[in-house]
Amino acid sequence: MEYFLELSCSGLVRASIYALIALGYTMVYGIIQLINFAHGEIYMIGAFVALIVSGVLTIYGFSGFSILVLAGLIAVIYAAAYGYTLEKIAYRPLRNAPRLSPLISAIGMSLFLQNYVLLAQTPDFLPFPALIPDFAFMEPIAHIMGSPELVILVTSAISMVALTVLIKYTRIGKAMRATQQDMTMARLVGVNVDNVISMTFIIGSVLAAIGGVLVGSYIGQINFYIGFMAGVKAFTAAVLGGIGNIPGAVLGALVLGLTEAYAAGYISSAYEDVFAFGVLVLILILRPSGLLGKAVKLKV
Amino acid sequence: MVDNVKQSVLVALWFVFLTFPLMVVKVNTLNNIVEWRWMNMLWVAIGAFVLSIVWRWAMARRQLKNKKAEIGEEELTQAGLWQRSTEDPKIFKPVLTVIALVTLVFPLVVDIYQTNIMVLALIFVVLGLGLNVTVGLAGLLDLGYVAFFAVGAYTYGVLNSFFGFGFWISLPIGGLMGALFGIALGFPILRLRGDYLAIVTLGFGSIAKIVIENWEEVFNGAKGIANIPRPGFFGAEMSITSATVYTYYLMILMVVFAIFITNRLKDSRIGRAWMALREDEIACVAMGVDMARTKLGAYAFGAFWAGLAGVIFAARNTYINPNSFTFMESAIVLSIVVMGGMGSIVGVIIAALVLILTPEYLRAFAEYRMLMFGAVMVLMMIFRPEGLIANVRRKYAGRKVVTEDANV
Amino acid sequence: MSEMKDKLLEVNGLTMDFGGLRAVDTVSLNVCAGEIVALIGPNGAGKTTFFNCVTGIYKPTKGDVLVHPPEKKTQKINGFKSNRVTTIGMARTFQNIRLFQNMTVLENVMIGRHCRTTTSILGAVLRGSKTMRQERETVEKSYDLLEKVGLVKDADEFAKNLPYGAQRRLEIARAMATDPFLLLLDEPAAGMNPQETKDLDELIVRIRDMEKISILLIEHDMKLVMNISDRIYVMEYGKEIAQGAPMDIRNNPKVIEAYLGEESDA
Amino acid sequence: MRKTVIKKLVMVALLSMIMPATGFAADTIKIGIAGPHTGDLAAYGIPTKEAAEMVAAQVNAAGGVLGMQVEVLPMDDQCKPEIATNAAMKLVSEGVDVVIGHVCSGATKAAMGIYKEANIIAVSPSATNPPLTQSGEYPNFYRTIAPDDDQGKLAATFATDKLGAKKIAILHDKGDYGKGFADFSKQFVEAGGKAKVVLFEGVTPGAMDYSAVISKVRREGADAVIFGGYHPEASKLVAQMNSKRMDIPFIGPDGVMGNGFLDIAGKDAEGVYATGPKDVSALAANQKARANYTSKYGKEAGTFFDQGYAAMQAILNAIEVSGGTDYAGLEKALKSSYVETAVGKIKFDAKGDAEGVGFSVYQVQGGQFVELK
Repeated sequence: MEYFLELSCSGLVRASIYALIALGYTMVYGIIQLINFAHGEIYMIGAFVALIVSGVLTIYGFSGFSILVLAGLIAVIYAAAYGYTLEKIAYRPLRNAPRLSPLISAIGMSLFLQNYVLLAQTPDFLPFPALIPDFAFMEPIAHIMGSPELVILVTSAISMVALTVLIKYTRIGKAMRATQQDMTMARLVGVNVDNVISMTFIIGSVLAAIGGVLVGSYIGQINFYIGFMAGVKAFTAAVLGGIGNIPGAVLGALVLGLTEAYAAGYISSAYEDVFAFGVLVLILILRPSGLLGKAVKLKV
Repeated sequence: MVDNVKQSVLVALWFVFLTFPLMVVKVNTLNNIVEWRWMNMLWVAIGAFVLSIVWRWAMARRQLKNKKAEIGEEELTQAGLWQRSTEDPKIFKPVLTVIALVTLVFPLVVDIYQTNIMVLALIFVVLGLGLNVTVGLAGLLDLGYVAFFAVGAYTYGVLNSFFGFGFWISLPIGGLMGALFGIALGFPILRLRGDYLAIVTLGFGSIAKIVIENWEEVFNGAKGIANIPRPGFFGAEMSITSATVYTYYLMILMVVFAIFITNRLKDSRIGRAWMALREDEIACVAMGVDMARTKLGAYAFGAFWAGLAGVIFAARNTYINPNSFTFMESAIVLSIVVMGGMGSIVGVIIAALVLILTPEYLRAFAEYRMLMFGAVMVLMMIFRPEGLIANVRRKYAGRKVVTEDANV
Repeated sequence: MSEMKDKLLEVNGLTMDFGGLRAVDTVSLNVCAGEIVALIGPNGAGKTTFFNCVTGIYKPTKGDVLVHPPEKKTQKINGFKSNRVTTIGMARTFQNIRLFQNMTVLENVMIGRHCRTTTSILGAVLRGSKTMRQERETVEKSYDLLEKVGLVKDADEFAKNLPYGAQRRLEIARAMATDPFLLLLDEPAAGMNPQETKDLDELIVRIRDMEKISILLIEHDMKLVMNISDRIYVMEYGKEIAQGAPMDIRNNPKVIEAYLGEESDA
Repeated sequence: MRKTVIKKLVMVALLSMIMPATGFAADTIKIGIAGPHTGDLAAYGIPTKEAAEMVAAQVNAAGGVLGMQVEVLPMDDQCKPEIATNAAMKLVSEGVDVVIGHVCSGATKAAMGIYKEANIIAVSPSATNPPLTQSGEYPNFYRTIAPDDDQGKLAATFATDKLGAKKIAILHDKGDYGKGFADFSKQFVEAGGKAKVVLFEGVTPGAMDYSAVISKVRREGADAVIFGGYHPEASKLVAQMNSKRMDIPFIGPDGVMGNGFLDIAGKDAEGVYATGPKDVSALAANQKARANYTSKYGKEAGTFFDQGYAAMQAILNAIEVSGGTDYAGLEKALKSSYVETAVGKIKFDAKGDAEGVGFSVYQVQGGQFVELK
């Protein structure tokens, strides 16, 4: 039982990170039907910026909590800036191109950003400061869940609630939903669609950066390549839940994270990724538009 | 113009901001040292400024072109020149002869190293031609193409190490295994749309690598399979030099073979169905095309070439391990197809040669290789989506002239 | 009900639900050999959904779709994939033109021949005499069809570069290339000017008379429908509200109400 | 317009292909340095390259070997077999006399056939895969590092004998190197009969976390962990073991024993064991080499620096002793004459393994790897 709890906890931690990244994929997809393949790179850049900022701040004598706040904030700002620029350069000119074009452009952007960070910084792993302290009071249950895990779960949950509120109750949220329903109609009723799309990229990037900072702090090391695998997994989660659907992304992330943890724990961790992709293929065979995705009514 | 410069200055400033933490700052958290690389900031500013101006100019041109195309005033000169040169036997024939001659004498005039990397480049040409069918013609984005390449390579490796099969028996088996895997993997994804296809195929690519890594009894895991024989010639003992030259000619034959076959398929009932599927799946099916068979056909056919190429790859290296079959290889083959021009055979050949040979000759440049690949993919999609050399559709002559006369 | 002429298509009580929404509600319809039958109704009446159920794009929730191909045995085609429906001999066009944009006009028509030819991958590579013959026939037949719809001079043009009216005619030629006994046209005159509509009018009648292909069409343009149809079915809110000869329909109070309701909105 | 451009390009391409093939002077000794110099494994290849360049510069400054200058030709193989064969052929066609490399075992296997045919000896600083010497298929292969089976044996006996472990969990990163080490460890633990292997499992490099595997280790009741792989995964494992309050010994191979591990694992590194090449930092030759490096590059020498340095020294010594670069002469010299190198006084045995190099167990104490005597 305890073993099961441990695995569940490890699965939940993964799931909440996947969910934070998957939300970005799914929001963008919902609005412009594009798989932003470079989204994982935004997560990686967020983590790198946080690392650099906290390094500089430590050297200039800042301490503890202020570093966490500042590094997190600047990372989020930069991730948003990268997301915004990414859309402007690589996707906006392809708004009306055939479907394959923006996808290939996105893959290109992903390769570019990875190698940009590799060349600008280093190919090696860098130690990431433990921004989230390991509280002693977690002691009795620490082997099931430590304070970093708890912080990851709580932060992700708060972020997701905030996103829901943003989409449900704010002006920009309404504009996003309108654009998602029907871009032409939204434009006609006076929604600035370009701004909405930019905003979507920015919000998605912010969530990804939060994920990046949390993961960096949790596992203590980052390099230029962490975004790729995390991105692929989060993307898998988004597809699993039905891409374009926000609760779907969270559900997909849960399914994926728990599948990975249980598969690693009860079967073999060497085949972890095989199970992850296996569950994806299985669900897509049974429900081609994902768990919560609506079967798209073909417009003929 | 002034406006342009003003805008570009703003863009440059934005990029200076954007790249500041990554390009300028480098921290060493252990020794508490910050390295400020201010020079990089200057380079970014200059680079972004220049690129922004070029970008603006290119965008304006693109818009002009689109407008022209809209009112039916197509720019004929550019596409026309290439088309004319391929159609006019006066230009086409001598060029082809020269290419054929250069190809034939190539291994005789250059050294073994050149021949050897040319073999690798030619393997990628075949991979490109194969993926070109799946992605370029049939429009099925496959991000796990390398899996079929691995299937071919490991077919030879395993058959050889367990049963002592030779190269020539393994070659067709490798191709067929590739095609079989293509069909097997194609089945579950038939119903998926393009975007879903991308992630599932990517998953297949990684699954293939993980299985090879973990299943030691068969694939020898990460240790790889060593001492795979080079292609044989009726059992004759060959030195590495002559074996390489021999492999080179073999590859040339295979490329010619691949061109021949893909060309024939392109202009056939099957090829047209592939293209129709790419253009509009619903209409295609409504016109009586069996989607499942057509899609599986495209998958299997693309995978078949990867299988063949894999066998030769194993024979050329004499050693294979899972490291050669990563997502990077899939991405390289995809960028070959994209850069060459989807559906265009000549384009793919040129792109494969350029992309594979450049890093070999410009070794100093190798570090920037993947960066360039990424940038090229983005830029091609924006400014030249038809690739270096656009696919020219065949004209079916015959009765055209007669009927027109009759009409008049 | 037209008695005992050869029925080609017989739809009985067809119903289609989307989630909770009933788009088509127990609609019955049939088409006999040599007829031009029209299905009309205001926007959103469920005409296109009906079409999609018949041609295999949707699987109907209830009801039967029976096909009686000439000189062949009857088949129930509910839930058949659309390529099988086409292979049986019912070809369609689309309301929003769905041509293969980046293929030439001729190639578009040649695709229609796909289900009537048999060349496999191997055959295409080997190019044996059978393949060559089929290929030649495909090209010739396609040129013939282009000639019939007046597009021969554009044969090598990309489909996307054709003017609107020509694209509609190309869709018809493409559908005809599948050798159908029944042609289903989904709003063929949409977006056409009066002259183009008139030409289309003639083309449809010519297809019926010269090619011996029956026609079922959805149309908005009442003038066109009244001119050429032998019989008309009227749908509103997913239900069939009337059927009969053009004259009867014109005077049917239900139809007038349905249309006036819509017309006064517009 | 376009065609002339293409024509020109073709001409340039052809010329550039032919150019490098022409002529080279014979009065230098050419030594190829093959290994990953770009890409994600560059950190394992570049120190060797720098070591070889330093040795060459010193020897040249002192008048060269046998009156000839030493020229080094670095060649990148990215640790990929297909690129390794390119690199090998390039080196052969450039007329190198000997090769230092390759770095990864896989790439080495792919390249050795080409050197064998061209009668070129290769000395690897780091290819530890045992069959390279033991299978007899690569007679021209030598290495200045001990093979993996020695290391696995050491790790296994250390765990059972010194630490008294009874239940051992063995993890690996599924890679050539890590899996090999894990396999040998398992083999020797089982052969020793003093402990049981309760868990033998691969982990996915680059995965987000390893907490599921760590829970598994705990469930199996292991009292020691042996890990085969490199430092990024190792540091992730020890960090998460600590945060899960799991206090059992962790033993890694030489891929863990380095500054990279200390940097990333930070305070979690404390107490971790690792096997690694015998401590040679007390040797004068080694101290000198490292001091020179630090003064030239301003940083600590990286992984396989010592071995690369030693390989270069051994080769140059053999050339001097045999009086040339003739294959048979070199072979005889390498196998018979001892030479003082950065890894100690070595010569090579009949199979090509260096005698006089071996492994010790280290432990992280006070932020440094300390050799346990």
